[in-house]
Amino acid sequence: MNPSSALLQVEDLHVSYGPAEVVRGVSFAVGEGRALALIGESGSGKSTIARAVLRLLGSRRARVDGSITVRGREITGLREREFLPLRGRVLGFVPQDPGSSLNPVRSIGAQALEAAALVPGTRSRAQREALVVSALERVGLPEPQRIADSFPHQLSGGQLQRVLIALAILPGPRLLVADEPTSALDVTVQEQILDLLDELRRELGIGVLLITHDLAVAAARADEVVVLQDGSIQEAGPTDSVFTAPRSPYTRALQADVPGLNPDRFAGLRAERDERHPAAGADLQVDVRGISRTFRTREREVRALADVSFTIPRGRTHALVGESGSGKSTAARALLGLETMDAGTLDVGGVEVDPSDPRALRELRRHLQIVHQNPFTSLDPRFTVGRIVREPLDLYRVGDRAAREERAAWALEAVRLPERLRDRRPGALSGGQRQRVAIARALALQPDVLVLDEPTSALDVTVQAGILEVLATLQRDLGLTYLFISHDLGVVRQFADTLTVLRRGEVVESGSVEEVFAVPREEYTRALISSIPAREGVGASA
Amino acid sequence: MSTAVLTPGLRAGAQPRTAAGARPPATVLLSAAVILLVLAWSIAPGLFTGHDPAVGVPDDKFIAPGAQHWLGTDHLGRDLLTRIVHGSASSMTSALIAVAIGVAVGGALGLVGGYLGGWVDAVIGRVVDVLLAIPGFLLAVVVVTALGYDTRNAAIATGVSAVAVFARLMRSEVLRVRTSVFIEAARISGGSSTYVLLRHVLPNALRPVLSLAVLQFGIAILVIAGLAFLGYGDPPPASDWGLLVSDGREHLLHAPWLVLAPGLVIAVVVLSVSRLSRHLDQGRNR
Amino acid sequence: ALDGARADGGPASPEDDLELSFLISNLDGGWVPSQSAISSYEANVWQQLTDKLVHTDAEGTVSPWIATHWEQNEDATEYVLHLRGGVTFSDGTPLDAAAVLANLEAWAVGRPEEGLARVGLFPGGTYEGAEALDPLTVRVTFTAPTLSFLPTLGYHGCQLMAPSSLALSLEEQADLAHQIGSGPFVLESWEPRQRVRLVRREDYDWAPEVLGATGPARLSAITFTVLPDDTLRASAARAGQTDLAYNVNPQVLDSFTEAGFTIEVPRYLGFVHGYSLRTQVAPFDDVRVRQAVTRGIDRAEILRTVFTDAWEPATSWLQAGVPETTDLTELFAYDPELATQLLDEAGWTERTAEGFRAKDGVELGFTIYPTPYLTGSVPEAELISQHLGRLGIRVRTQKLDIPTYTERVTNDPTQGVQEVTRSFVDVGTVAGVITDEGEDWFQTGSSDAELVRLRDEVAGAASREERAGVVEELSRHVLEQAYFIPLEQNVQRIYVQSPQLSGITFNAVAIPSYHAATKEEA
Amino acid sequence: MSAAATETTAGSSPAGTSAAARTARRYGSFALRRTGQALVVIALAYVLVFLVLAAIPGDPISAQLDNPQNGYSEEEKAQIRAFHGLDRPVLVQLLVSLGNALRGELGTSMSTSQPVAAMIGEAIPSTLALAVTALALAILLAAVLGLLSRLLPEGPLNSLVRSLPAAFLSTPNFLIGLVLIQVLAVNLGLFSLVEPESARSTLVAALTLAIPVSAQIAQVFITALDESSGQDYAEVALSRGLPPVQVVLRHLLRPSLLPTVTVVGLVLGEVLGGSLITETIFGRAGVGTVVQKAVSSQDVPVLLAAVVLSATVFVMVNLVIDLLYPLLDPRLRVGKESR
Ligand SMILES: Nc1ncnc2c1ncn2[C@@H]1O[C@H](COP(=O)(O)OP(=O)(O)OP(=O)(O)O)[C@@H](O)[C@H]1O
Ligand SMILES: Nc1ncnc2c1ncn2[C@@H]1O[C@H](COP(=O)(O)OP(=O)(O)OP(=O)(O)O)[C@@H](O)[C@H]1O
Ligand SMILES: [Mg+2]
Ligand SMILES: [Mg+2]
Repeated sequence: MNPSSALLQVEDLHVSYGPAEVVRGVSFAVGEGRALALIGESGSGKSTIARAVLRLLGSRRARVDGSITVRGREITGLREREFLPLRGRVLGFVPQDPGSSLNPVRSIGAQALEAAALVPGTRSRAQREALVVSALERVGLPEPQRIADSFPHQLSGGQLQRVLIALAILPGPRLLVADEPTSALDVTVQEQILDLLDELRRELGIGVLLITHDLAVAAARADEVVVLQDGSIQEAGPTDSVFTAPRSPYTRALQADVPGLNPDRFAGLRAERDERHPAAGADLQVDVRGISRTFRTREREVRALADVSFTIPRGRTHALVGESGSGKSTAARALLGLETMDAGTLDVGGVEVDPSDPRALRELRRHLQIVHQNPFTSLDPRFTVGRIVREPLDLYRVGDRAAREERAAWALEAVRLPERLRDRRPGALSGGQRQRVAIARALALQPDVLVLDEPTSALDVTVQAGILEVLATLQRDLGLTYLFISHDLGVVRQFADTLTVLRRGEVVESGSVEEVFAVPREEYTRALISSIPAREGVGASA
Repeated sequence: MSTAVLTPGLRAGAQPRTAAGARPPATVLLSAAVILLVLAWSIAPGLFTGHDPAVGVPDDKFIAPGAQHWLGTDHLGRDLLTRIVHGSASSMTSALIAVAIGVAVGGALGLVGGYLGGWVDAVIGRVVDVLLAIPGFLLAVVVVTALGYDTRNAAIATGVSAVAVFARLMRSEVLRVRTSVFIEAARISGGSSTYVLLRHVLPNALRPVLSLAVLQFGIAILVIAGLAFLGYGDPPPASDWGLLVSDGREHLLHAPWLVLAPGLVIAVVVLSVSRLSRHLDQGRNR
Repeated sequence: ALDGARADGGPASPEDDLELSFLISNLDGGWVPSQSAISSYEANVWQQLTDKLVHTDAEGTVSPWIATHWEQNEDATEYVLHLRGGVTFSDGTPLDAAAVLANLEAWAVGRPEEGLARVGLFPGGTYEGAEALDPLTVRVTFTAPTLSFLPTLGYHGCQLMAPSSLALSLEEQADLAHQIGSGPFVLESWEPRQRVRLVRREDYDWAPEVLGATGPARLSAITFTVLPDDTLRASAARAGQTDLAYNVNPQVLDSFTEAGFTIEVPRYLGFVHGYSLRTQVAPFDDVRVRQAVTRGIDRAEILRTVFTDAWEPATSWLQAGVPETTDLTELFAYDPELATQLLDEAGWTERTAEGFRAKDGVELGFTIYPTPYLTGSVPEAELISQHLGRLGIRVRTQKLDIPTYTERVTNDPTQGVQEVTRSFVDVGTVAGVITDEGEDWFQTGSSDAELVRLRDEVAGAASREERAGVVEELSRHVLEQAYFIPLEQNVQRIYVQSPQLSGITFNAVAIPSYHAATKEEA
Repeated sequence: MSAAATETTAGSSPAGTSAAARTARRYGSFALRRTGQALVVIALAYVLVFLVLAAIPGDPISAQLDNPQNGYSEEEKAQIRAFHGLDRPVLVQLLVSLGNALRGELGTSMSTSQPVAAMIGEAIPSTLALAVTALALAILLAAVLGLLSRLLPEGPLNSLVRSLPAAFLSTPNFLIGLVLIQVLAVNLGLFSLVEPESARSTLVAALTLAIPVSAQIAQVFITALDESSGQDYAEVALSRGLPPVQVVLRHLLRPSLLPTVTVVGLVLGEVLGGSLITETIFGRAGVGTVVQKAVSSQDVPVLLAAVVLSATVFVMVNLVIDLLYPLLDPRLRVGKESR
């Protein structure tokens, strides 16, 4: 590509927040009608680059060095007043979180008219209204007038993201900077939005700088890819070559950690487990029969669970899968006796769970522990790691003090947390480390059953791979029984033996992982499976 | 729902803290110095001045601030700085009493209401609403009337008028903490209600309450000074700061330092206290 | 309510348009004459609205006013007053013998059953009756010699009201608009507790000669505005926003003098400023303690520190202006050694941890509640507390406002110290306060035979000369017993006046008259 | 309520009508519930203050009766006490007093024998003028500070603006008042101390009161503005090419209004309480002065009425603010009509 014809040309860009340099010497170019994907783990500097291009770093005390040219014009040295006309009219921006990117107290129409007013040559209100309506129609919103009259909270995430795209393309920009435009949206909606961006790019010849953490999105939607780590480029080039023949070790490692690309990652561990703890003749550790629960609030009634049943034999992993709000956590909480059921029974280790009997629950929880989804709120910020892990032992008065210390040390070692972290508080740990602490706490009592409620969905792929490995190893060594909750079928395929697919509280499908993946019976399951990133072609390296 | 590959959603919070241990800003250090000085005044006033706070040299009345008397003298020839220094103990203790009452009573109400919920919370909530509805200063005046005029009672009155604020904050903090996942985790780890309340809920809810307490300390100084100004504090020759302003006020025309000096001391101390409180509060959010 | 409408109707000529603004601390006393005429505050208004039969000046000299001359019988039991002709109240009714009789009745007897008290200082006890000899002559008779009668007629309680006003009920009298006098000013408008505006009465022509002016007043109007705060009144005066500010802190006066203001501190007849002690209350049940207290106070330092040069030391327990007063300073002069000796003798020899004297484990001390009626009484009490502290007596001070003061001090027989700021026009008054046949200031009841004897002699004296000797004897006894601790000549009223004002006179009880006052335009 | 709402929306689609009616009905019941709560709070405030005041030893009537100079017999004293209801148990007194208050009878002052309603009624205009002016000034001041904090570029000037509220809040308002009097009235002669109710004097007194109050509003306003400026929509609006000033005015202001209005309701208490000192300093004859006198004469009926009046004003204003929330923030309009 000829750099001079590039829409956006970034050359040796450095950005630092105070003393910390977070972008180091990044260069790339986006041409007319082309899409360039910027990928990298969290904190690698993707959003910072986007903000530097749009000059939105103003209020953040950031220092920007290097050159950014838009249609051949250098913009880093421009005064604010000179840059203003470029915003919106040349450089459009599609933000990550549609829910928070529109002013909640003003109607869509008011904000759209404001955007229309910035388009040169639109004098009359009627003209602006026409512009707004046509832009809303262009992004596929069927009732533009109703949309315009609504407030943001009255629209769905997908609708809002469409509105935001409409507002971005309304002044006719040449380049769209889209910072993770779909990661806050549901799988099905994601595809539609990405299709829309593709369409706009082709039809209007707009260049797109697509920022994403999703390798599949990058692979499917971008012409070129730039892989960032820690603010510097690890690899860059046409999408095909980066994905089929990654040159840098980082990119290769990244690929290896993506569950969808490596379905058999834990196959070895699981085989060993099957040897040590044969499935045949294993008793049922968890037996859930026909549980139902309906939540009633003043506003509405939600059926969280409707006649759900599943069983887990000792030493095996059962996955609960489904979209957000499908009732997965409610089932998990029911198992722990944290939620009363309207109907049905739950047995753990052959004993029925009775939420109304505190002493029985206490006894139950010696053998049944949970690891929560969010490692940032599940640890008391005022306790040290050592104390967090020891707490259940103290409370259950397991052995003497020395024995408890020993047991805690064992648990920390089992999750491979270095000894030196024992005196830290959660605030001083990374997300992955915190989640390990949470698992260690659950392990400390040496329970038989662990409920894992999306234990890795808040974490990076690399970190996720590490945690899953720890869990698989523990299962192999101790014969633990897992109830594994996830919305990521890629992970489920790697990690679970059997699964139940939930939708609005109802069981859609259940069976062994192999069966369900091979022949999904329901459309819903098929949609979920198809959302696992690019298997065809790209994943061959696994 | 997304196929999370690289972390979505998590922001800067995911990064381990790096700025920990950085030195606090200069204004905070200065504020701390001011407060330390005033504390030193309260504990050992004799170290800071050689004059007698109650008995002056009547012939030296109304000497303007200068080398001999840094802040001048009052209508009975007493050194004003000495009186301010000696008045600080009473001003500080009374503010402390006020805050202690606010924290203890308000904190307990908020803790119990927030944790137990239900009708207990409803009853406590109404009481707090009522306390909140009566303008604080007015409430303090009413209470001090009922108790009798002196500085201790003014302090108690000020404390009573602060109960509602503490109760509200404590309640909302308890509600926030109570719904945290780690509270549920503690229950699952086998903790009883009381254990969870005292070991997890209270310590985590306390921090903002303490930073409010520091702020309220400054406000209490102002309220007590206001009460003293209106004559609801100790009688002369006590030298509570508010009383000094109130006394000096008669001489505003010809000896303005008698008003300005104690008034500014109050302002500077309260400003320092509130700066410190803000700093503590930021520490929590960082 | 008449605000803005001029009472005289005609347009005033420019040089005629002099208004006086007067800032006062309160006008809460109401407008029932028997209740507020002797008040330090309302009296300033009454004096301009009403006249009196005689004028009594600061030396106690009685001169004609509405009564042009008078006769008195040998034993001072019968008086004949001759009235000036042509005097009218502002509603047009004549001020004649009949009106005077009605007033005498109100002063001497009142209508207590209707809540209308008599005038306290008027010698009602010996009053027998009065009759009109002709329309302009009145004879007043007493059951016993009553020397105080004539001077008391110049007292601010004895103001002449129209008979129609006197006849009103208590509630009706509370409305100032119903109070009709014959003075040089008449009411234009008033707002309760906040403001009173008076305008000149154009046909006024009966001012007392001693004021040195005849005809109507020079000022066209006077506005009294209530501003309760001492400092505010002082500031307003300093800012030139008022012609006159009443009662400011004495310690600020020097700065006003320097700025060219006139400061009037009229002394009046009465008791000096001081403390009367209740002898039933410990530690004042011991004469040595009382004497030690009076000897332990350094009055010179108080005068230097709290007051200005306009204040003078007390020479007795009576103001120096009272004709019968003699200099008895040696009986209470500052003498700390003597005081120490007295306290030692009285057995107050133990010491508390704080260094105060004690006896049988009881600390020697008392509380002073500085009177809210007198500015300067708080620092004065503080100084006294220092003086007596040096002797080992703990003196606490507690400042109270007027209502609390009344409740906690005046009405509470267990308070040992009563601050006195009382005026009178005739020395006969003292007979009424010293024993239980009166206010019993010292709580001696009738136990002090000497006091009882002196009281009877003062009350029964028929000639001023004879009485003067008894008064000296009484004063000596009171001071020797240290029943009363004199502090300084009482200045209860302080007037800060703009330099433009002149021609203001004060009567025996230091109430100003603005009839002759005038003001240069600045 | 719902019927009226249905009528006003007649003409729109049937679905819309029923949704609007439902919203109106929900709002109606919300308003009713909040009003009920407010009334309960006022009644409880009455009870609370009554009980606190009942703890005061002595009262002006007994003080007068017990004065030995009056020489009343015990019988007479008892009669007079009974007349004032002082002989009954506190709870009975409370019920009687509460009943009277409900009927709008506030009783008579124990020290001046005037009807309490009249005493307070006379004082209200002065306090009202002071409080309203002070609140208006405070809001104005806070608005200026808040907008400056956003519009001024980062630097010493901006830091100064941001530190002003803390300084305002720390300065005792009697100090501010005294200095203003000395400088504006005595030195510059800008207003007359003799006419404390004049417009100028009221303005200065209001300023005294407004300074600390504005600080609290400003602090919340600045924080709210900062918070909304950190929101994605602010950045997105900026990226759309809206000039920064416009972003502040169009996007940051409205969302910041909610917490700001809330704090305005809360600081009303400071305004009412602070008027006590301000009125004293400026010699105004307002409710604050009445309270002061009532306090010193332990005039319970007056004190009770004044305190409950303040509480009522406070509760009512906050009620109105609560009811206004849905107008300021569409998210709080109950019920989601479309999705
Ligand atoms: N305002 C700021 N001040 C200081 N540091 C910042 C600021 N904003 C971001 N950072 C830091 O800069 C680095 C890059 O952040 P950036 O938001 O660009 O990452 P990202 O790749 O977009 O991550 P994510 O996938 O989590 O959105 C991170 O370490 C982050 O903590
Ligand atoms: N305590 C509750 N009260 C009312 N509704 C509830 C309650 N708990 C859960 N729900 C509702 O029940 C439904 C199922 O919730 P649940 O948390 O089990 O979903 P989930 O599958 O875990 O979703 P996610 O993937 O978002 O965690 C949701 O619609 C939720 O809003
Ligand atoms: Mg980002
Ligand atoms: Mg969940």
